[in-house]
Amino acid sequence: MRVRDYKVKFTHGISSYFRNIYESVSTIAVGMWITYKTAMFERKVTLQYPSHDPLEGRPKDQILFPDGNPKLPFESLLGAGQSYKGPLSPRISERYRGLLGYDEPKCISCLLCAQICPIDVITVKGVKIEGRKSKAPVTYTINYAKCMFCGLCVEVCPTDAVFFTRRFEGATFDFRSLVRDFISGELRRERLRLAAEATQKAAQKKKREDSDETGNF
Amino acid sequence: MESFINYLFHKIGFLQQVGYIPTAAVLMLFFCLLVLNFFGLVAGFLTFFERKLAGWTNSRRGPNRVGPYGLMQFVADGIKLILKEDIIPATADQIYFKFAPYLVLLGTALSFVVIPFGPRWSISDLNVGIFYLIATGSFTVVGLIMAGWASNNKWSLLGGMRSAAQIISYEIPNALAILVVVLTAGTMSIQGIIKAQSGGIHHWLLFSSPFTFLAFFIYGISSIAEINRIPFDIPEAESELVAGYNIEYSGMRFGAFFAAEFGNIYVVSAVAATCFLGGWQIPLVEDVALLDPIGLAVGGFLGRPPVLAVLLLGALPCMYLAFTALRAFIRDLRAKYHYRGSRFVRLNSEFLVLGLLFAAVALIMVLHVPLRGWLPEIYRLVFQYLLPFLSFFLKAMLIAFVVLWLRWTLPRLRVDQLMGLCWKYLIPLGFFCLIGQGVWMYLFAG
Amino acid sequence: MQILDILSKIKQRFGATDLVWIDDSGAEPYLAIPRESLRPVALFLKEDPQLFFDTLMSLSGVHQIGEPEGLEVVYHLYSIRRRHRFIVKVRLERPLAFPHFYLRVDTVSDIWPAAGWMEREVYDMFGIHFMGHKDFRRLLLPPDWEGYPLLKDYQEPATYQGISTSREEVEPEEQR
Amino acid sequence: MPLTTEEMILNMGPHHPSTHGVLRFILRTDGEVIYSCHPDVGFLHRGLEKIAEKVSYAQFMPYTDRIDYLAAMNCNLGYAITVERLAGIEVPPRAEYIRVMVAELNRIISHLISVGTFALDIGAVTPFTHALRERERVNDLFEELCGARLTYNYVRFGGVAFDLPAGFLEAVSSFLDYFEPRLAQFNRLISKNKIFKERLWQVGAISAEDALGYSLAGPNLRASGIDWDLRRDESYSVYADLDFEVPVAGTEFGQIGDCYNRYWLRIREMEQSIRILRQCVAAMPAGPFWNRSKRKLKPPPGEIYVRTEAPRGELGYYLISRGDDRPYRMKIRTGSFTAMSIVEKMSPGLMVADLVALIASLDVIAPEIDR
Repeated sequence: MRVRDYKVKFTHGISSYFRNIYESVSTIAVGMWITYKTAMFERKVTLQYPSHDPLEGRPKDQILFPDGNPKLPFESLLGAGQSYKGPLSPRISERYRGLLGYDEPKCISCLLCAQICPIDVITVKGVKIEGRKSKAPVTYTINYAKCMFCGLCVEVCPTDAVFFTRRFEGATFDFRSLVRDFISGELRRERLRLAAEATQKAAQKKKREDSDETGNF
Repeated sequence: MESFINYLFHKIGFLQQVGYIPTAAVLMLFFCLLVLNFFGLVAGFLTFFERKLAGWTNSRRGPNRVGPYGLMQFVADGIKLILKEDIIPATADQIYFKFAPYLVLLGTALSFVVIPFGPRWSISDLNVGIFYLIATGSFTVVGLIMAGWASNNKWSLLGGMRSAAQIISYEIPNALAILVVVLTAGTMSIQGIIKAQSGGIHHWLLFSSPFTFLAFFIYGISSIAEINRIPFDIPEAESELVAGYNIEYSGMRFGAFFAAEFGNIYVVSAVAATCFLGGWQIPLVEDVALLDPIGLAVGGFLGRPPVLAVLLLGALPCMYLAFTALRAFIRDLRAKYHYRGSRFVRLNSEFLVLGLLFAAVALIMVLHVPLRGWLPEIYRLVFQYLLPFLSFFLKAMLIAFVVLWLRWTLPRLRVDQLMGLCWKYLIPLGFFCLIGQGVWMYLFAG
Repeated sequence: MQILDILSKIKQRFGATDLVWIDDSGAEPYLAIPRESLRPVALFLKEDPQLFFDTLMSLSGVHQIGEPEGLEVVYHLYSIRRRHRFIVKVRLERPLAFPHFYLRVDTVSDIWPAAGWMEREVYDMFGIHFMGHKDFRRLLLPPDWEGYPLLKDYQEPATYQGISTSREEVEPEEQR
Repeated sequence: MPLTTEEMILNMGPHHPSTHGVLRFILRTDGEVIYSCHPDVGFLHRGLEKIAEKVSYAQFMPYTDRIDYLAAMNCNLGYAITVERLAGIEVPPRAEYIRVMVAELNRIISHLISVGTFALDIGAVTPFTHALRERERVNDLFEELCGARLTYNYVRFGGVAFDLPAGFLEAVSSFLDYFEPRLAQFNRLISKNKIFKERLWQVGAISAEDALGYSLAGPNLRASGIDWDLRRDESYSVYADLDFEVPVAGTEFGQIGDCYNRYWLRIREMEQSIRILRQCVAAMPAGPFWNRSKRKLKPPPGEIYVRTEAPRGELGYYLISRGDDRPYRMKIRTGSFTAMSIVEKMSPGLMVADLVALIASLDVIAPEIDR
């Protein structure tokens, strides 16, 4: 086999010998100056997360890039671009996709979210009860363990019943606790009862109508 | 250190009753332990400092959770390493595997025998001191190869072999640079080399001739290579060999490698400071021995009660002035840099600084009273030993800082380039320096 | 070069007997060829100075179900120097008995080296054998995997080396 | 006669610091010099092509984020263009500009990761964190735009999911003002460094013939001296209206096609992306951002192969529709896949340290190989 010959430019004549030394020294010096400058003069970008909760909104002098950021004293010396001015500070944005939230009264059990979800995170069951225009949910389960925060469900929801919260701390020791049903047991049983009554009533009504019809017949 | 033991022996009557040999033995052991602790402390501090520097250069904060400014981080790391399970691979060569880290550590610890702390202050001032340092440095190679081989891991083996090739190659320019120093100083004793540089900053070897100036950089580069730091860290090149020779180590055995690495940084920095930056020589002071009568005089002067009273009274308004000035200065600084520290320190920094100053002055004042008779001696010791030690330590730390700083700037060389740098650049330059320095000395000094 | 010029050039060289030009609406037109003439056609496409198809953009397998069922190997070719593209398809029957015997295509990995891995991937997913390939193994799946996942009638095995391939469904706890 | 020793089989990966993602190389080496190298891929195979056949067109969009998670916007964009061309969906001009803008922003941060990890593989840690620091800014922008920092799922058929938030264009140009000098600083810190150059010059030089034969794409192809860019030569979206250069490796650095050329090309591409972004910011039209199509999208039967220029080269979607609401077959052809296949050819004769440089310079990322 062919072993590639490592002729690095080290060996080409006396002038390149000294040019190599010069280049090494100068580029290393430039690099060291840059790291020194970064270490000593530049602002640290660390977000000390648990002690400074981005949700809380940190104290004014702790925001990394406030509007009207004063320039550093060595700005002209260090080159431009030291201060990043922008309205977007490192905070949780308005559109942040945190853990999914659910607003039960708004939900009409249209099943759009369950259908669009590519990985079946959401399970919805709705029943028809009296006094409510649309179906009422009796099960609304979100499996946070599976959710990939793609946002398709939020996008299709016609009533904003499912939405993104800005919470992001969902760690747990048991992944079973990541599966959550948003309809309480009490409410579900109540609704199921109401639904059963409604269907009974409807059945009775139908029966009566049927019997009426037969009577008429 | 013998001189100090002699000094104590003659000064303290009790010791004379015990006898010289037991005294010397006990004191020697005590000083050795002291120096070993110093080694651990310095290595620990350097690990902390490296991480802090890494943070700074990377626009991060670095460790800041354990202790004030994260200073206790290395203690926490040490506790973690001790508590960790010590895993030994089943197929490893048990004896060598267990022994290797201690051999590496031993090599570093042995170097501390001749590392000076001040004039006449080292465990032992061997007459072949610098030669001894080069010799103990080679312990490391054996340890590293042993670790690499005994791990029974191909990556470890590659790391061990790389380190052997590298360290042995770089011993040559290293020794050549040191030879220039020995040639100039005319002695191999560490204290002798330092004494040869007395007489002001232009007598320090770094500035005394162009050849020693060049030799300093040759020494610097080759010693960085010898202690396996970036840009020469190919034996443990993370992105190539994962962790090189210490890939299979865990727990305190890994900690031993780690401590040895950082101890080595201090050793090479101390040697560089010794050989080229005048060791414990203080800048602008021609000879440290001249400080001795100053210490005696200051001690004697301060030992008089009226002087104390005047000083105390005079100090108060001065302190007030200093306080206001400091306060304004800190304000300015804070406005400039958008300083963000802990809330307590931010609000109370002036008071804290002032309080510390007061406490220090008060302590000194209070201690002065019972120690009045000893004051000349104490001040002599401070001027004779403590100031030179501080000077030496700061020089060594400055060089260590550069070593760490290089690590966070530069990429790493390839094996063949590493060898090319050694054999094509450093060794010829080393010989050039050696001969040039000889000629220089013949022309100007001899 | 226009795509029909390319076609006429190929027809000129090979005769129009077994090359089928398919120009459906809704799809790019392509040339369907029997597997025997794949290598000569590919070589011609690569080496003819006017065609000069120097890159193989993509090599894909397709399982066409329905009537008639079969597998297709699709070669998307492009010539960076001449700036034109061309699609060649090889259709393979997939009878129920001895499918391995029928699912065979000559390799083009010596003509376009990029095909080396792409053919391995097609074999991995569809079980099509490429004859003459130098290093013919599964690429993405483990060597002991059974079945070819991208076939439409592929059944996912319940376990792989004793590990279940599915996860139990978790029932939510009742909320109060 | 070269001195050789007993050959050794080294297992590099799957857990190795310089295998980007999860890769494995089986090396046969003579000490440090490699005889042969067999990449073993597939550790991140998620069966995206099979998933595509099981979910609807809209549902597959989040999965395209995962093809190349460092350039999710570009993967989104390629998929959206494929489906739009097949289904004949019109895209409003504002959406086109937004798409180009996010794609170029994503190209910048993808290249930042690429050059940063490259420096990390060569042993310099600081450039990596500096690159990540700059990348965080763009992540902030993306979070402001679509709420996610990595897997955006932002592009939709016929537009994009959200309009630009207030002040976004100013923030982008502010970022560009910030980033341009930073890039120059990055070059001074690492690109011009002598050690870095020596490590990469004349290492792993891929000839133009090899690059074409192995279907290399994107920066890797251009680094071999081939002037080819899909944005210019097979223009899609509004790239035809924008003015930019396509950097091609010249002879100014080492040998054409070597690792340094591939590295340097990415830096130059970032500069061009900045140029494109400035034009986008200036020319951003008003109007609707999303031409919403029917919820159940059913493209007509047919097949199409569309390729776009992702940061890691050509990203091709081969889509076959049978008129259902889900793709009949989806083949994803990625730049890393072909780039990885050339490692086998290029590695003999290199050293272990050079192999690391070669892999890093090809900028392969494991999920894109395995899909």
